[in-house]
Amino acid sequence: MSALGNSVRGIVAVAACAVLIAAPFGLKPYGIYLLSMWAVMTIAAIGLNLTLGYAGQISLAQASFVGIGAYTAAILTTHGWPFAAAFFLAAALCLAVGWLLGYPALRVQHHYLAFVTLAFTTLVFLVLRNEEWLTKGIYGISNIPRPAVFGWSTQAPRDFYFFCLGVLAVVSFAMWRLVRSPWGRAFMALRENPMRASSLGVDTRRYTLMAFAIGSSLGGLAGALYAPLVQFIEPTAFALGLSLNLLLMVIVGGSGFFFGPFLGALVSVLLPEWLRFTEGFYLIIYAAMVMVLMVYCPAGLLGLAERLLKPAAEDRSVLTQSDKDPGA
Amino acid sequence: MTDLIQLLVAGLATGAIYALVAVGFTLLWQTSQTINFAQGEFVMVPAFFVLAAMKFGGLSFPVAILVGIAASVLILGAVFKRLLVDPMIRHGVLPLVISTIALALFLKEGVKEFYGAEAQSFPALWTTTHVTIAGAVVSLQNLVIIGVAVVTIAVLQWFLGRTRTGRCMQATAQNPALARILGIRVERMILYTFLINAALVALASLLISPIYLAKFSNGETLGIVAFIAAIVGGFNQVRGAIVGGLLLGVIDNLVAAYLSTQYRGAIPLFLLIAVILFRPQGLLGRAEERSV
Amino acid sequence: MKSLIGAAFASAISLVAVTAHAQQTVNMPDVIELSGPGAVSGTNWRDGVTLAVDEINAKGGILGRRIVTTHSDTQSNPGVSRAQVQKALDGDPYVLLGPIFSGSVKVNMVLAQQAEVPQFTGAEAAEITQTGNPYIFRTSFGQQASMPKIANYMRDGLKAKTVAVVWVNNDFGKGGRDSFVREMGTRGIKVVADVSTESGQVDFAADVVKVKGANAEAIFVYTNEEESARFLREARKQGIRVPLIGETTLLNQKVIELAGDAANGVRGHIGLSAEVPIAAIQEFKNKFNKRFNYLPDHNAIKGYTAIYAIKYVTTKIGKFDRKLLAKTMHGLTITPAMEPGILIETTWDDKGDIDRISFLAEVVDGKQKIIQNLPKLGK
Amino acid sequence: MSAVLEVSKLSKSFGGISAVDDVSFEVREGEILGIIGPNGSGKSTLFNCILGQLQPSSGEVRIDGRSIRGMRPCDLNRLGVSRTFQLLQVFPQLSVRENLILAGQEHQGSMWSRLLGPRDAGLTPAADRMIAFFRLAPVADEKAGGLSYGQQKLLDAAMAFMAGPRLVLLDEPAGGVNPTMLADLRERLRTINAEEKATFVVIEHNMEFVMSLCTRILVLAEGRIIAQGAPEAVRRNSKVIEAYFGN
Repeated sequence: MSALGNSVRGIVAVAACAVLIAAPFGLKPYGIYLLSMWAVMTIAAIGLNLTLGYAGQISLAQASFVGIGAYTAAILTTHGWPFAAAFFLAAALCLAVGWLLGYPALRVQHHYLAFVTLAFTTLVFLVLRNEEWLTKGIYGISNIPRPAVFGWSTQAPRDFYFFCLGVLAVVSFAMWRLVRSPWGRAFMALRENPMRASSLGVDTRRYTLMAFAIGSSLGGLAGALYAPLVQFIEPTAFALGLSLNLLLMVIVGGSGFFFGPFLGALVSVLLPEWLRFTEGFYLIIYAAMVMVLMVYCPAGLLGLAERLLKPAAEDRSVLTQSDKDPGA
Repeated sequence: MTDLIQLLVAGLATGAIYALVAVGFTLLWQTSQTINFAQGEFVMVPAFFVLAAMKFGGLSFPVAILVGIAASVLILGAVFKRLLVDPMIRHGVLPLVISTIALALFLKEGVKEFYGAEAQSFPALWTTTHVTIAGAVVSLQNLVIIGVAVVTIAVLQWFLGRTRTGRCMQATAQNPALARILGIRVERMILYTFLINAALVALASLLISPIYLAKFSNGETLGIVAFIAAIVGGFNQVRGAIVGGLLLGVIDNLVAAYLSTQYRGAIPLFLLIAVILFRPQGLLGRAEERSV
Repeated sequence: MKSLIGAAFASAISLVAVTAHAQQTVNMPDVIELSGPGAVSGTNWRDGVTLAVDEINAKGGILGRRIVTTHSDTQSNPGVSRAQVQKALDGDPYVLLGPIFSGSVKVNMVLAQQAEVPQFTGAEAAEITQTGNPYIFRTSFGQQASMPKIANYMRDGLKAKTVAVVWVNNDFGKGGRDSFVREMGTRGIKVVADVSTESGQVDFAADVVKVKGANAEAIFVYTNEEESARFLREARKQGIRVPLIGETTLLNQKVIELAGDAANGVRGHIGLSAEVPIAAIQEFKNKFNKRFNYLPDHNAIKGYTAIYAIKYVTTKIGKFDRKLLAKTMHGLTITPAMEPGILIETTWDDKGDIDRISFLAEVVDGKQKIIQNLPKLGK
Repeated sequence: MSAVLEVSKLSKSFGGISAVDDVSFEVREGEILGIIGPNGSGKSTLFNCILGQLQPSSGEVRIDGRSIRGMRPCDLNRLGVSRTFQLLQVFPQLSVRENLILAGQEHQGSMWSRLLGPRDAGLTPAADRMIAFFRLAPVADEKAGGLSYGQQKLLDAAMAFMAGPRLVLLDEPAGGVNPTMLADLRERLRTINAEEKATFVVIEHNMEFVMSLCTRILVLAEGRIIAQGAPEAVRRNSKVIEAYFGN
C-alpha cells in the first residue's frame, strides 16, 4: 500500500480506537451489547479473513468454529471450569479441527472447497442439535456465566464490552504481526500462485493447513466470547446463516485487507439495527444495500478506499487474483 | 416391499424437483461461473407471481400461470443477469456469491412483507387422485412431477446437444474465448442460460407449490439441496443433475426410514464430501472437464 | 470510512433514545419473531397485539394514556432477541411483550427480571415458569399443562396402550415431545415409535412408513401447521386408520384448509383457537380477518388477550406500577364479564402459568367440532 | 568436480506416448548446460521431472548423489534447486522487494523463527543487493504486477537466485526479452555462475543466447539425446541440423 494509504489507515485506526473506548460511556446497554457483538464477530471475521483473504482458501465453515468455541466455553464454564481454561481450550480445539478441515483444501479449491466446508457447517449443526447428552440439543445452554478477569467481574455490560474489546485488541495485534511476518507473505504467495510459491521452497501444504487452523481457532475464540455475551446458546445460531454472514463481513469489508473484517462486521452488525426505523423493511433495505455495494465495489469497502487513494492504479482486487489463479 | 416402493416413488418425486432446480444451477455455473445462492428463492418466487396475478390482476389460473412464467423469465432471468451478474462477473466468484446471498434475503423478506408470512395454498394443476402400484399407494402428483422433470431435462439435453443454439451454448460454456473467436455471440448465449434457468425454476415452482404450498421460506432448504444434487451428479453435466437429484431424494427417504430421522440430513452431506474429494467431476461428469 | 463509522455510531446512539417516556403515553414494546422460522407465529402475535392496542387507544387508552407499542424483530435468533429486549428495556417500558421462541425467552427473561419489568410471553416451553421468575407471564398453556390433558384422553378416551410420536425437531416440537413422552410414561402407555421431522420438511413418506411399521394404537403429531397438513395427507395416502391425535397445530382451520379431507377424523386438544364456538372469540376472529385479511391462529389470540389483561389489571390498581402489576397478576382470575377483551375466563397462578377451560375437538367433514369441554385444572 | 545433477535412464510417458525416453546425463558443478531441441522434443517434460513437478515413469534423478524420488518442488528447492519459468510467474500483489524476500525466506531459520523473527527474515540487504544487481532499483517498491514484461522476467530470474541455489534450471530465460536486455541478462548469469559457483541448466530456443552462454549443449529430439558437446561441435553436428530442419 502507498504511503498515503498507510497514513490514512493510521488516522482512521486511531480515530476508531478513540470512538471504541469512548462509545460505551455515551451508550445505553443496548448500544453496548451491539458493540460487544461487533467485537466478537470481528474476531471471527479476522480469522476468516486470514483463511480466505490472505491465504485464498474459501471457507464456509467459520460459523461451526464459532459454534464449537461457544459450546466448549458454555459447557465447561457451566460445569464450574474457570473461564480462562475454557477460553484457551476452545481455541485449541478449533485449531485442531481447523487443521483437519484443511486437508480437503489440499485436494480441491474454490467452489468445491466452499461446498465441502458448507457441508461441514451443516454436519456440525446436526451434531450440536442431536447430541442432547452433551449440548442439551435444541433447548440450548442457558445461564452461561460471565468471567471474572483477575478479580475484575465482567458481569456488567460495559465491563464485558471492554473485555471483548481487550481480546479483540490482542487478536488484532497478533494478526497484524502474523500477516507482516514471513508467514503472512507465504500465505499471500499461496493465494496468488501456489505453484511458484512451492518452487521457491514455500511448503504450500503446511501453510494451507496452517491458514485453516489459525483462522478456525480465531473463530473458536469468538465463540468463547459469544457464549458469555448472549449467556444462552442454541444450535441454530451457528448454522449456515452465520457462515454466510461472516463471509459477507469479509468480502464487504474488503477481503485480504487487514481492516476489512472490522468494517465488514460493522456493516453486518450495526447496519440492520440502524435501518430498524424502517420497521418491516429493514432487512429488505439491508439486502439491497449489500447488493448495490457489491455492484459498485466488488473488492469491498477498503478495496474502494484503496482505489480512491491511488486512482492511477487500475482496479486489481485481491479477489480477482485469488479466484483467477488455477489453484491446486 | 410395498414400503420400499412407496419410499422410492416419493423419493423420486422429491428428487425430480431437486433435479429441475439443480439443472439450472449447473447451467449458470457452466456459462458464467455464477454460484446462485438465491436459487432456492428463485423457486419460491414464481408461485407468488402467479398468486399475485390472480389476486391483484384478477386473472384466471391458467392466464396467471403464463404471466407468472413470463415474469420469472424476465425478472429472475434477464433482470437478474443485467443488474447483478454482469457488473460482477469480472471480479471473481465471491462478490457474486455475496450478492446472491443478499438477493435471497431480499426476495424472502420482500415476499413476506408484501404477501404475508402465512403459507398460501396453491391450486393444483391436476386432481390429487392416488394410484396403486404393486401395493404401494402413489399420488398422481408424484408421478406427474417425475414425468415432467424427466421430459424437461431430456428436452434440454436434446436442445443443448442437437440444436445449433444449444451447441453454441455448450461451446460458450467450455471455452468462451474460443467460442468468441468462432463468431458465437457469447453474451447472448449466456443470457439464454439465464432465461432457461428462470423458466426451469418457474416450472419447478408450479410443480411443487400445490404440495409445498407457497411460502416465503420455501427456498431455504431447496437451494442447498439443489447445489448438492448438482455437484453429486456432476457439476459440468446436465444429465448429472437429474441423477444427483433423484439419488438425493431417494437416499433421504431411505435414511429416514431405516437409519435415523434425526440425521436424515447428514448422509447427503457425506455423499457430497466423498464425491468432491474422490470424484470431483461428479458421478456422471467427465474427468477432463473437472474445473478443480 | 471515518464518516461511515461516525454515522453508524450516531445511529446506534440515536437508536437507544427511541420511545422516551412521554407524559400521555405508556410504553409497551413488543419483541417478537417477524423473520426466520418464527415469522408466522410472530406475525400473528404482532397483529393480535396491534388490534388490541388500537381498540384500547380508540377508547382513550389505559387510565387516559395512549399505548405506544414498537414491534422489534428477533429474526428468531436469541442473540438478536437479547439486543432487542435490551433496547426495549433501555426505553423504560411499562411491560414487555413477547417473544414466542422459548430459546429467546430464556435469554431475556432474566434481563426483564433484573429491570423488574413484567414480561408477557407467547412461549409454551415448560421450564420458562419454573425458574421462579416473578415477572414472567404466559399467554397460553405451557406444555406441562396441555400435555396431561392429551395424555388423559389417550388413556381414558382412546384406551390406547401404545402410541407413536411424530414431532418437529425445533424448540417447539422437542419441548412438546418431551413433556408428552413423560406423561405417557406416568400413564403406562408405551411409545413404540419416536419420529423426529425437520421444520419445512415436505416429504413425509418415510416418516409415515416408520409410524405404520410400529402398529401403534394411536399417533400423536406435534409439528407446525404446514408440516402437519403434509403429514396428514401422506398418512391418509398410505391408509393409516388409527386415531391421529394432536394439539391446536394439528387441527386448526389452517391445517384443515391445507390438508383437505385428509384432516377428517383428526382429534386433539385445543387450548386456544379461533375456531372454538365462543361468541367473543368468533367476534375477535372476524374483526381480525377484516383488518388483516387472514385467519388468526392461537398466537394472535395470545397477543390480543395479553394486552387486555394488562389493561384490566392496570385499571384495577389504578396506576402504572410495574411491581404492583406483577404482584396483582399472580393468582388473578379475569372473566369476560370483568374485561370483555380477555375473550375467555383466564387465571394466572403464582408462577405465571395460566389456566383456562380448553376443549377436545375432532375434524368432521372439514370442520372443527368440539367433542368435549375440559374444565380448568384448578377446578 | 562432482556431479550436481545426475539423470539416469529417465523415461516419462503419457498414456503410451513417451515424451522422454531413456535419457541419461550429468551436470558438474559450475557448468552451464544448455538443452535445446525442436518443439515437442521433451525439454519441458524433462525439466518437470527434474523439478519434481512430474513423477518419472522410470529412471532416477539425483541431486548431489541424493535421489529426489517423492520429493515435492518445495523440498527440492530447500536442497538448493531453483528455477525460472517460461511464462511469467511473479506475485503481482507483492512489491518487487517482497517477491525477493519471499524467494529467500523459507531458507532462513525454522518455521517458528520465521513467525516470531523480523518481518523481512533479515533478507532486506540480500534482496536489495539482488535488486541492484538486476537493475530493478527504480521499481523496488512497485507491485510486481505493474512491471513491464522484461522487468518481470528479470525479477523472475532474480527470485531464482535469492536463496543462493546450487542448481538453477532456467526455462527459456530469453523468451520475449529485447536484445539489449538480453545481453544484460547473459552478463548477469555469467557473473553469478562465476561468483556464486552456481550450476545452470538452460532450456532455450534462442540459439545465439544458448551458444554464447553455455559451456556444454545437449540436444533432444523425440525424447532422446541425439547429440551433446561444446557449442561449436553441436552447431556443426549433422543430426542436429536434420532434427531441426529435416532432410
